[in-house]
Amino acid sequence: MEAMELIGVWIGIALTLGLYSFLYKDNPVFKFCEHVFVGVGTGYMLIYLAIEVVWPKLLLPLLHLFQWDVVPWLGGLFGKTWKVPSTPLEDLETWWLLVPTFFSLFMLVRFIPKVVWLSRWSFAFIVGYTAGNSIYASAQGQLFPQAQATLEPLWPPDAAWGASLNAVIVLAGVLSVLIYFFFSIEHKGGSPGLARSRYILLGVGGLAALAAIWVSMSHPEPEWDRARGAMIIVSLLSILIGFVVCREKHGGIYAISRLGIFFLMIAFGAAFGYTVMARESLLIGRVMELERCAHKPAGFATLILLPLIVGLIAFLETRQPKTPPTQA
Amino acid sequence: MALAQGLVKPEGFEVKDRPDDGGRWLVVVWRESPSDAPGAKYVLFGSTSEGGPWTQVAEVDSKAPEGFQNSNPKMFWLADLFEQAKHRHYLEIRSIPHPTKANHSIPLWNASSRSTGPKRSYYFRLEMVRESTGERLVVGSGDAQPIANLWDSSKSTIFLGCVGFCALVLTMIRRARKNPDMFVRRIPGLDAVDEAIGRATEMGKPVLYLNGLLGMESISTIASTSILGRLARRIAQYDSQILVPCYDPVVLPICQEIVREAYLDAGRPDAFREESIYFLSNDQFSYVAAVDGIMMRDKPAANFYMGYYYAESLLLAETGAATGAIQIAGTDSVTQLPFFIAACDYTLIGEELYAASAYLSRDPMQLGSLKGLDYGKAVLIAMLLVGTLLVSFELDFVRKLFATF
Amino acid sequence: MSQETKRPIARWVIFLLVALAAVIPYLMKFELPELPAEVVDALYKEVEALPEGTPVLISFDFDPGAEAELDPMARAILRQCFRKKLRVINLSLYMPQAVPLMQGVIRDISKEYEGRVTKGTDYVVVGFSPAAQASINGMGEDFYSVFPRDMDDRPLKGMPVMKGISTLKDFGLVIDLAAGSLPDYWLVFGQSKHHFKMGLGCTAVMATDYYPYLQSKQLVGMIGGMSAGYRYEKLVGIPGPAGSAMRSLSVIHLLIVALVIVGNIVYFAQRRR
Amino acid sequence: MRFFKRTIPLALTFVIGVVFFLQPFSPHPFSGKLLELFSNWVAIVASVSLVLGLGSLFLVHLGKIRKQGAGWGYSAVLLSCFFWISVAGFWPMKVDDPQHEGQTIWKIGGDGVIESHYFWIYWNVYRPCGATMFSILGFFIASAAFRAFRARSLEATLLLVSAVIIMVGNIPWGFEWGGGLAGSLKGVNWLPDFTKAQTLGPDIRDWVLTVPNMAAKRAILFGVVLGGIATSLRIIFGIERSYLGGGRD
Repeated sequence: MEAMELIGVWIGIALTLGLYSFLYKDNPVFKFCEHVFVGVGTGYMLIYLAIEVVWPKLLLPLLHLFQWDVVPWLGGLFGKTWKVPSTPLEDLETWWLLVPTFFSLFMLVRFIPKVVWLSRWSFAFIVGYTAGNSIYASAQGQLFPQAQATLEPLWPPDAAWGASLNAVIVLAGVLSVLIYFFFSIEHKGGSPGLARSRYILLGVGGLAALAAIWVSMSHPEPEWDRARGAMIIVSLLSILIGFVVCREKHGGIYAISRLGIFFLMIAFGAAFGYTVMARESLLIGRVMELERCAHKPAGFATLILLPLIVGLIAFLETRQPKTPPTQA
Repeated sequence: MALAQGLVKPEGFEVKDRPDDGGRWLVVVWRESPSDAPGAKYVLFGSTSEGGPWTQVAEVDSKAPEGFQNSNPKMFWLADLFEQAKHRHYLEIRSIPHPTKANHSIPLWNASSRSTGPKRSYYFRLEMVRESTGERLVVGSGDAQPIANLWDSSKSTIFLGCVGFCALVLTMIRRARKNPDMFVRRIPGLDAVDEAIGRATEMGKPVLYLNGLLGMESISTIASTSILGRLARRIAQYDSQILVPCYDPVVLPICQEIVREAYLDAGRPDAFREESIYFLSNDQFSYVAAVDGIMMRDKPAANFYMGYYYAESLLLAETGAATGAIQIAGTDSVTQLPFFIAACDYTLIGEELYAASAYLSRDPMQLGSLKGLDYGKAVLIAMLLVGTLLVSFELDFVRKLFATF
Repeated sequence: MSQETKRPIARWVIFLLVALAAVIPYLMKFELPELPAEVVDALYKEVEALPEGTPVLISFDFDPGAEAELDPMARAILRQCFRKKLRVINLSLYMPQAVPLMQGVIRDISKEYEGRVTKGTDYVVVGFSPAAQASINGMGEDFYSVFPRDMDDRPLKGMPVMKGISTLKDFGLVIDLAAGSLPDYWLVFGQSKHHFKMGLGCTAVMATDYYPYLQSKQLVGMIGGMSAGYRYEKLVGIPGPAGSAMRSLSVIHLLIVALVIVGNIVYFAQRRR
Repeated sequence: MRFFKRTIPLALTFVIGVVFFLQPFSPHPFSGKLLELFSNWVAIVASVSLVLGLGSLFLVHLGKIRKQGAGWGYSAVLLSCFFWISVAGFWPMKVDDPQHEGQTIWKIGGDGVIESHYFWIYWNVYRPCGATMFSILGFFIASAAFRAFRARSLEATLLLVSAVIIMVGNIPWGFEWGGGLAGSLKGVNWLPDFTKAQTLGPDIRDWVLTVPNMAAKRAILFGVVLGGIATSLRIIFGIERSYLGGGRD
C-alpha cells in the first residue's frame, strides 16, 4: 500500500470510530468528526458544482459568446474544457444564455442587504417553472395512471378466488384510507342515519349470502362461478365490517375510516420492517469496512485505533467537569 | 369465402396527418377486407411528388399479428370508446426511402415547424398483393401534409382534470376568505393534547414541544406553530410550564411570539418566560443529544413532536418513552411515522397535521386548500368506486378515461 | 412507572448484542439459501429479455450514506448488462457526492470484464447534472443538451455507445439506483411522458413506497434494500458484497424481532402489576 | 419599489407557471424547444443558487468564529476542512492519461478517481463519515425495539405484527428450517405438504407488500399528489408566497 493510501485508511477508520462514540454520548470527539464531515461535504459539493456545472454550462459559453479569450493561462493550467475555443458561436441559443446569467447574478446579490429583493426574481423564475411543470406531470405520471391501475375488475375472468379477494382488499384499502384523510364530515358519532349502518351492512351481507346459496343451488354451471364468488366476497366483507369495526354509536363512516387506519398501520409496519433493514445494512457495511482494515495490509488500523479513540474519550471525560449540555 | 373469387378491395383508404403530434408523421388508414388472409399482403408506396418516383415504404401481411398496428391507442382512444373504429388497418409513416440513394430515407416533416421552406405534401399508393396467385390490386392513393399541432387532444382528460381540480381549490380558498367558519372534523389527537397538559399540571412537570427540523417555509412547521399557539394557551390557563428547544434560528422568534400571544390571550402575560423557548443547535445529532439530555434531566410529563423529522425521530421517541412521558407526535414525514406510532401514545398521521392546523388557525389559505383537497378526494373516491364496478361488469371504457399517452 | 423498571436491560447491553450479531456471523462464512422476491425477479427477467446492444441508462443517485445498500445492486446490474453486451449509459442527477461512487463501481466492474467491454462502445459515464426535474425534462427533449460531453470530456454525439439515442425515448430500459426522491422525478417527468421501461433499485427505507407503481406497471421491477440486492446477486450468479452482509443481517433481524417481543412481554407484565 | 419587490416576482411566477402548465399539452416542436431551453436555464440558476446556499453556511460559521460563541472551535474545524478540500480542488496534479499526456490537469472525470487530492479527501474523509452517520441508528433501533416499540393500542399492535412479518420474511432461512423439517417427514403421507413452507415467509411478505401496503401507499400517494398540485396552484396564483422569503413588503 502506498503511504497516502495508508494514511487515508487510518483517517477513515479513526473518523468512523469517532462517530460511533455517539453511542456512548454526545462528546467532543463525535462533534469534531461531525464537523469535519459537514465541512468536507460542503466544500466538496461547492467545488464540484462550481467547476463541473457552473463553469462549463454558464461561464465558458459566456466567454465563448463574447470571444473573451482572457484566460489562456487558465486553459493551459487545466486542460480540458477550460480552454476557450477561438471560433465564435453564431448560434442564437448562446445569446439566450444571458437570461440565466442575469438570474444567476440576481442570486448573487442575496448577500447585499439593500438589493436582496432582486434575488426574489430568480426564485420566482425557478419556482414558477417547477410549479407549472409539475402540475401536469404529477397528474399524468401519478394521478391518472394510479387511478387507472386501481380500476381492476373485482371478479377477474379466469382467475382464482385469491385474485378476486386481493382486488377487493386493494379497493377497500385505497378507498378507506382516502376516507380516513377526509376532513369534511364527522367520523366519530356521525349522523343518526349512518348509525344504523351496522344493521344495513349485516343485512346486505345476509342477502348476498342467501343470493350466493340460491345461485349455487339453481345455477351450478361454471359460467356462474364468478357471480357466485363476487356474492360470497361481498357478503363476507360486509358481515365482517358490520361485526368487527362498526359500532352502533359511531356509524358507518367511522367503521370505514377505522378500516383505513388498519391499512395504514399494515403499511407503516412494512415500512418499519424495511427501515430496520436499511439501518442495519449500513451498520454491516461499516462492520465490513472495519474488518477489512483490521488486517496487516491496512496496518491493523481498526485494532490500533479502537483503544486509542476509547482512551481519548475517557481522557476528555476526566478533564471536563460535569456540565449540563448547552441551554440558554 | 372470398379466396376463390380474387381479391376484394378494402374500403375507406385514407392518407392523413397523424393528429396530436409535432408534425413528423402521417398515417394511412383503411378498412379490413374480406380477403385478408395469411399470404395476402399490403404494399405501400410513397413519393415526394405526385408523379413518382415511387418507393416501397412498407409491406405488411394482412393477418400478421405484429406486422403492423391495427390500432393506435392514442389516436383512436375516443373512437375505441364507442367501438366505431374496429376492423381497421393502420400504418404510421415517418419517412420514405430515398428513390436513388440506398439506405437513405427522406424524413417527413412539416416545413413550417422549421421556419424555412414551403409546406410539403407526401404521396402514397396502397396495393394489395397475393403472391401465390400473382393477383395485384390498387387499393387507393392519396396525399397529405404533416401538420405540427398546437394542441394534443388526447390529453384533454388530463387538462380537464387539472383545470377542474384547480378551479375547485381556488373557489374553496375564496370561500374560506369570506367565511372562515368552514366545517373541519374534530381531530382526535387534539383532545389527547388537553389530556396530556392536564397530566403535566397534576405532576408539576413541564411540557416539551418540538417543532421539527425544517424552517418556516415548510407546511409542517407552519402547522406545528399553529398547534403550539393553542397548546401554549391551555398551558397558560393551567399554569403549567412549557419548554420549546428550537432547531432553526428563524423558527425561534416566531415561536416566542406565538407563545407570548397565547399567554396574553389567556390573561397570564406575567407567567410568560421567554427563556423557556430557546435555540439549541442547528445540527441534527447534537440537537437530538441535547433534547435527550433535557428529557432525562427535567423529565417532562408530556412530549410533543410536531413538524417534519428525519432519522432522529427514533432517538427522540425512544428516550421519551423511557422516561415514561405521555408522547404525542404529528408529522407528514412518512418514513418516520412508524417509529412515532410505535413509541408514542398518539400520532397525527400525515395530512391530519395540516387539518389540525387549519382547524386551529382558521387561516383561509390552509382551510380553503384543505376543503378543496377534500372535495377532490370525494370525486376521486366516487370515480374509483363506480369505475371499479363498471370494469367488473366488463365495461372497460372507464379505464380509457384515465389513459395517459 | 418506578425508576428501576424503566431500564430492565441497560442500553449498552443491547448495543453490544447488535455489535456481536453484526460481527460474528460476518466472520463465520456459511452459505445462505435463496430468498425469493417477485419484484426482484421481474426486473432480472426484464434485463435478461433485452436483445444484445440495447441501450440501458443507469442513474446513480446515492451518496455514501446509502452505499452499503445500493453498491451491491449496482455491481450485480452492471455485471448482468456487461455479460449481456448491453450498452450502458451511466449518469447521476442526485448530488455530486454520488459521482465518485458511480465511477468506482464502473471502474471495478469494467476491469472484471476487461477485453470484453470497452469504454465508448459498450459503456460510458456521462456525468452529473443538478436540478433533477429540469435535467430529466431536458433529456426528454434532447439528451445532448443536458450532457454534451462525457466525463472524459469527449463529445457524446457520435460515440458508438450512443448510437440511435437522441432522447430518453430511445433507451430500452432506465434503471434508477436511488437513495432519495429521484425515482419520483424519473417516474413523473421521465417515464410517464416518454413511456420507457423503468426499473428501480432503492434503499429499504423507500422500498415500500413504490409498490403502487409496480402494480400500475410504471415500474417493471424493483430491488429494494439489502435482501433484494442479495436476491439479485443470486440471480446474476456472481457472489458479491450482499451475500456476506446477508449473514449478519439475518441474525440482526432475528435479534430485533426477539427484542420487540421480549420488550412487549415486559411491558404487559408491568402493566398487569 | 413595491412594484419591483413584490409585483414583478409574482407576475414572473404567474406567467412562467401558466406557460409551463400549458406547455405539455402542445405537441408542437416549439413547445418542446421552449421546455428544453427553460430546463437548461433552470438547471444553471438552480446550481448557482445551490453554490450560494453552501456559501451562506460558510458565512454562518465565520460569524460564529468571529463572535467566539459556544462551540466556535467546531466551526473552525468545519471551515478549515472546507478550505482544505477547496484548495485540493484546485490543486493541479499529474495524471497518467493518454489524452492529456504530460499535462498538468485538474481532473474530475474519467477513471482518475483516486489520483487527485480532492478525491483522496472524498474517499478517505467524506465517505467513511457519510457511511457511518446513519449506521449509528442501527444500534438505536435495536434499543428502541426493546424499550419503546410497544403494542399500546390496536393500531400499534397491527403495526408491530406487520413489521415482524416483514423482518422475518427478509431472512433467507426464515422458513428454510421448517422446509427441511418437513422434508424429513415426507414419508408420513397424512401430513400436509410442508415443503411449500420454505417460501412461506417471503410469500407472506410479498402479499403484505403488494396488497394491503400497496393499497395504503396508493391512497397516501393520491393525497400527496393532490396536495402537491394544490400547492403549485397556490404558488402560481400568488396565494402562497413563502418562497419569496421574509419581509413584509
